[in-house]
Amino acid sequence: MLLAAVDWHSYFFMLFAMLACAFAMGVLLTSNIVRMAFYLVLSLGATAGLYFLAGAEFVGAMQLMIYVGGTLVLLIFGVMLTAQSRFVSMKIRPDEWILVASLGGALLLLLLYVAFSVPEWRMEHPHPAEISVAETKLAAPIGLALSGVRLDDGIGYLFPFLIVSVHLLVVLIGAGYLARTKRRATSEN
Amino acid sequence: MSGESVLERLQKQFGDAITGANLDAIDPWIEVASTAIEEVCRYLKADNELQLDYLNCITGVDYFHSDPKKLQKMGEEPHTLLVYHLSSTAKKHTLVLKVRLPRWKDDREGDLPELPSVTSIWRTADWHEREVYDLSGVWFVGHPDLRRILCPEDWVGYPLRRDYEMPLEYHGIRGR
Amino acid sequence: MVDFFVSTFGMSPTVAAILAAGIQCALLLNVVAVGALVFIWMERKIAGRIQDRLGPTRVGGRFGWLQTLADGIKLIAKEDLTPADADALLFKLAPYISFAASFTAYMALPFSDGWVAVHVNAGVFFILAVLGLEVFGTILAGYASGSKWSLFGAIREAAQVVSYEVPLGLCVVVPVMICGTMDLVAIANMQSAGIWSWLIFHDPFTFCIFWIYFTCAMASVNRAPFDLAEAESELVAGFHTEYSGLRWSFFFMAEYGSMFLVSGLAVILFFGGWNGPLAIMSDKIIGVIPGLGLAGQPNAWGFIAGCVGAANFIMKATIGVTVMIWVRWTLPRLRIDQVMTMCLKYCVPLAAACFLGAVFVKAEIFGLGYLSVDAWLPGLRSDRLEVREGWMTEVEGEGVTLSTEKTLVHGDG
Amino acid sequence: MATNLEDPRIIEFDVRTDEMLVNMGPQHPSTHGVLRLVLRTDGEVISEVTPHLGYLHRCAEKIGENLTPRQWIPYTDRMDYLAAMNMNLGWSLVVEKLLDHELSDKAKHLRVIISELGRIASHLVGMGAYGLDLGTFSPFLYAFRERERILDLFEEVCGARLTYSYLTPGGATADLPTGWVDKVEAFLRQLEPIISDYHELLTTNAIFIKRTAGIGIMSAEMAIDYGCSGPVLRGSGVDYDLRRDGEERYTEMYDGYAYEVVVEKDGHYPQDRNYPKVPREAVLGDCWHRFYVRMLEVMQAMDLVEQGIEKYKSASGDWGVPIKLTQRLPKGDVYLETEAPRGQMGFYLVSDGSAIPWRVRARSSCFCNLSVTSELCPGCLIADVPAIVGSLDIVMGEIDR
Repeated sequence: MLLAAVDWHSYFFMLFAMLACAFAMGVLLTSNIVRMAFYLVLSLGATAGLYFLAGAEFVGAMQLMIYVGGTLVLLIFGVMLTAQSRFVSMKIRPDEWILVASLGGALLLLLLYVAFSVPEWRMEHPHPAEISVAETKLAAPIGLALSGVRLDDGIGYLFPFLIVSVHLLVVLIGAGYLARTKRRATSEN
Repeated sequence: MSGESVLERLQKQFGDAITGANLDAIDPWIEVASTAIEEVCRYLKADNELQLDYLNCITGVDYFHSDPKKLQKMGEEPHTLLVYHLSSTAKKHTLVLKVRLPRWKDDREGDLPELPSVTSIWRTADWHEREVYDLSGVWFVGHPDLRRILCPEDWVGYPLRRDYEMPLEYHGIRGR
Repeated sequence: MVDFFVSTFGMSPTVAAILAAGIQCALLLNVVAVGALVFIWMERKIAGRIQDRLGPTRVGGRFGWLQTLADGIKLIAKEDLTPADADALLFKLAPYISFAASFTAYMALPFSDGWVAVHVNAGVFFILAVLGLEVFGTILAGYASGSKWSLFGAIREAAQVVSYEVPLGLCVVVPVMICGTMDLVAIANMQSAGIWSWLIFHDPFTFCIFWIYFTCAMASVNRAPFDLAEAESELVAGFHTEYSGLRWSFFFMAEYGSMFLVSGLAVILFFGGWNGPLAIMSDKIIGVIPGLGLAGQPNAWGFIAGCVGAANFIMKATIGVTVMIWVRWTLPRLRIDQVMTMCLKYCVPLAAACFLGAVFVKAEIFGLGYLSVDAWLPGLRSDRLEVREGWMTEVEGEGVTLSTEKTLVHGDG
Repeated sequence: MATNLEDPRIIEFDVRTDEMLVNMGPQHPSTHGVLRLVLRTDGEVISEVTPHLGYLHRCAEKIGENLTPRQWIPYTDRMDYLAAMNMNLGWSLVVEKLLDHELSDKAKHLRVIISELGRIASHLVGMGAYGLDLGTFSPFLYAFRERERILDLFEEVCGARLTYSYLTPGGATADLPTGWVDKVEAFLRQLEPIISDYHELLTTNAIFIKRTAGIGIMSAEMAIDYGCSGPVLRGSGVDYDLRRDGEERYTEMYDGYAYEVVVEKDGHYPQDRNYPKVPREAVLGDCWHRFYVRMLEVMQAMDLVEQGIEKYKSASGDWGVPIKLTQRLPKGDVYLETEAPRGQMGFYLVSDGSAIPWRVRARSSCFCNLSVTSELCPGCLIADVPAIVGSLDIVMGEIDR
């Protein structure tokens, strides 16, 4: 049958990848800031779908929880609180377009170059069904790696993890400090 | 405190500003000149024996008839009467003040009669004066925010004046 | 199910897979939709009884059990309005986002031993993550409505749900830590030896943390007294002020869907999932008394045990929903700052403290191990569940390695 | 954010956000009718409240200038439609004062029974609606269940359930039906234990206390300054009740009745009995106290009704025959205030000697009570606005007239 010929795993991979890209473009092209956030949600959600597809359920759920459920909610929250009317619609001038396009294009090229230089990509890859799922699905290796133990003889991520955590803490405190602009408002003004 | 002694005290304090009184009426009242109302009220509230700290009500009464015959029969000069009902929460007594105003300022029709506001003495006067302005058409000088309160902001006329005529139409709604 | 279709009807695996997926989707959609119907009817009936009236009595014969359906038809027939000031695209999409999030979370919710649409290994985490997405529908609805009351509702919802995710996560971590897995099926199977094996009675800390979980869960699904986002006395109807008809009912269904979901999660995490207080179908009824041992068998007996388990699970989760309804019709609403204070000043520290205590009990530090039921009834957790995937094991000479072997005895979806 | 204690209108903000202008009402679930509040908010914090009235203005005073006093009675019904009996009473007393009409003892006791029952009904609605404002629905229906019984009783008396036009100048339109007072007594016996349910659901409920205690604090001076009256005034600790301190013509109705004005003295209410004590968080003059005064007044009114029934049974005289529909009024002007459930309801009547008054004025208690909102609300959260407005227990029909 025709349907049997389709590799469903690849099909869904393409679907999610295209969704992610399309909504990423949507973020770029729309001028309404809330819609931007909305497209970003969908784009990140599609990325989470890719993770699930790859069997990395923990990472996928993480993506949903932290980026989609946490960061973006806060982002929209901030947008709603501060941008009543002036900033809701963002117009981009042509010269800005050119600048951003060249910068973004350069970054994309770099990314593609790095991606294609990974040797595993050029190897004959096994059929998805043959990959042992058990190894990818587990969260424990991630936890272990973060606490400094890696099962394959690499170095654990304890130190980077610590640095990132401290960095985030500093950022949070700094953001809180910056946001505290004391002012007195009376009902007269 | 009896009516007589209040009247006496007020007359002693304000002299000519107390323009009349009727102590035999069902509710005895004292009439005050319109210019002195604020000082009289301030005194009434501050005075230790009177302590009239509670303003119950301000009422505007319009004495007029558009029909000249009836106007004559009414037996009163056309005027607007403001009635202040005061009481004391501490001493549990009441007092009625009346202020006689011309119907129109300087008898020019359309110019509202003016009167000092008592909002600085009782905060509750704020809304009461707005209502009197809205319905009876009296301008309170010194009121912080004298707007219509019950009628819409763009209403024309002062409905409780005796010569008031209902507008034929209000925003497309038939009036009569 | 795919194998079943292939072997019985000789279908191609692809068709069979699509068919199986379709059947599972339809089943789940029915659970959500019919569940919402039943819960809305239940809410009306219970509210009615609480308020000294009857509730619906006519539609569908006795007890008005078709009232919700009739209302559903009414809602479908209503005009679908979009306010002039609204951001039409987002306004129309928002209810579906809410509903889809609530519905997606059901995919990973097991109804009985192995009865789960998608067996996600990080099931607990997945459900929490997806449930957190429901807030998006609310926020977008509030924003896109172009009404200030809706915006207030959306802002409240955003602040509240993001905050309550923190204590909720902390609460959920405790059973996960005790069981050593995030797999909901495995967690429930850990509690298959009668009422004393239920995690709520595991130790005093799990007992406390259940109540914190339930409070936070009510807050995160926006039920009174935490229904700030739709507080009718303050914000008219909050984020769904401008909605009507079917779109509005999607929010409603999402709300009832997630109510059942968090109750179901509570049942699995704390109340033994599909295992009854006397686990007759299981190996051991209470402690060491042997049971029938039917659960998990790959035959008709196993299926019957599964049915009983599902009924058990649904009943327990329904009790959770009932409690939520009961609370809603009894208590006044908190104020937004009080809701936030409660979360950040009480729920988070309490949950953290309970978590710490549970760690001490689990790791038997300070002799706290004796607080655990396991210390007194050693045979409570079935042996077959003792070794779990991903659990650290010590192998001599090589340091720490990971046992990736699946030793759970249960079907795989 | 923090509120400056000296001046609540000054608010210190931590995070700068945009100001918003929000219309609360005239169609809003918790503005008790058609009140419109324009809120200026910063996030959820109110910085300014401007009430707008008049959406229910029905020109009652203008109509009063065209009708005889007895014809105007139905218009008083429609002022405070939740306590129409008390409105009737206020107007009747004013007209009787102008006519110098004396009532028999029996008519007076009848009026006490009726008006205190009206007070119970009105406070029950106030209590239930306040629960509604705070987001709990059930007490509202409980309150309506009891109020419904009072309405049944009133229906038996005059045939109407909401706009009674029962008490009229001269007495009442009819005597109480035979056996009616026994039904009232039975009702009171039923109501007594239910009151403690209300206390459990609202007064002592932890969330209720959190939402009301310390919110919308109004000092005694401020309450007097704004002309507040009734439970709002007494909730601020002002010992003033027209049933005791009012005019002779009104207070003589209550001669021989044993009751105490519901007001806090030294941290507790004299009527406390076994009712909940004042919680620690509550400050005199806050929403909780206003609510609690109302609850205690229900008990007080129940006592008064019981006493009234005793006195009515043994009283002499008739129930008071109404004055003629076109009774000529003597020239003069009279003002009289009565203690209606929501505060001091005053009527002012100016007569030029004909049967139709020259000028009629209704002094509304809610009108003055409501004027404090713009002073109380700044610095509060949006959720506190229904709590504060609800605690004032307003009826727009009376405010807009």
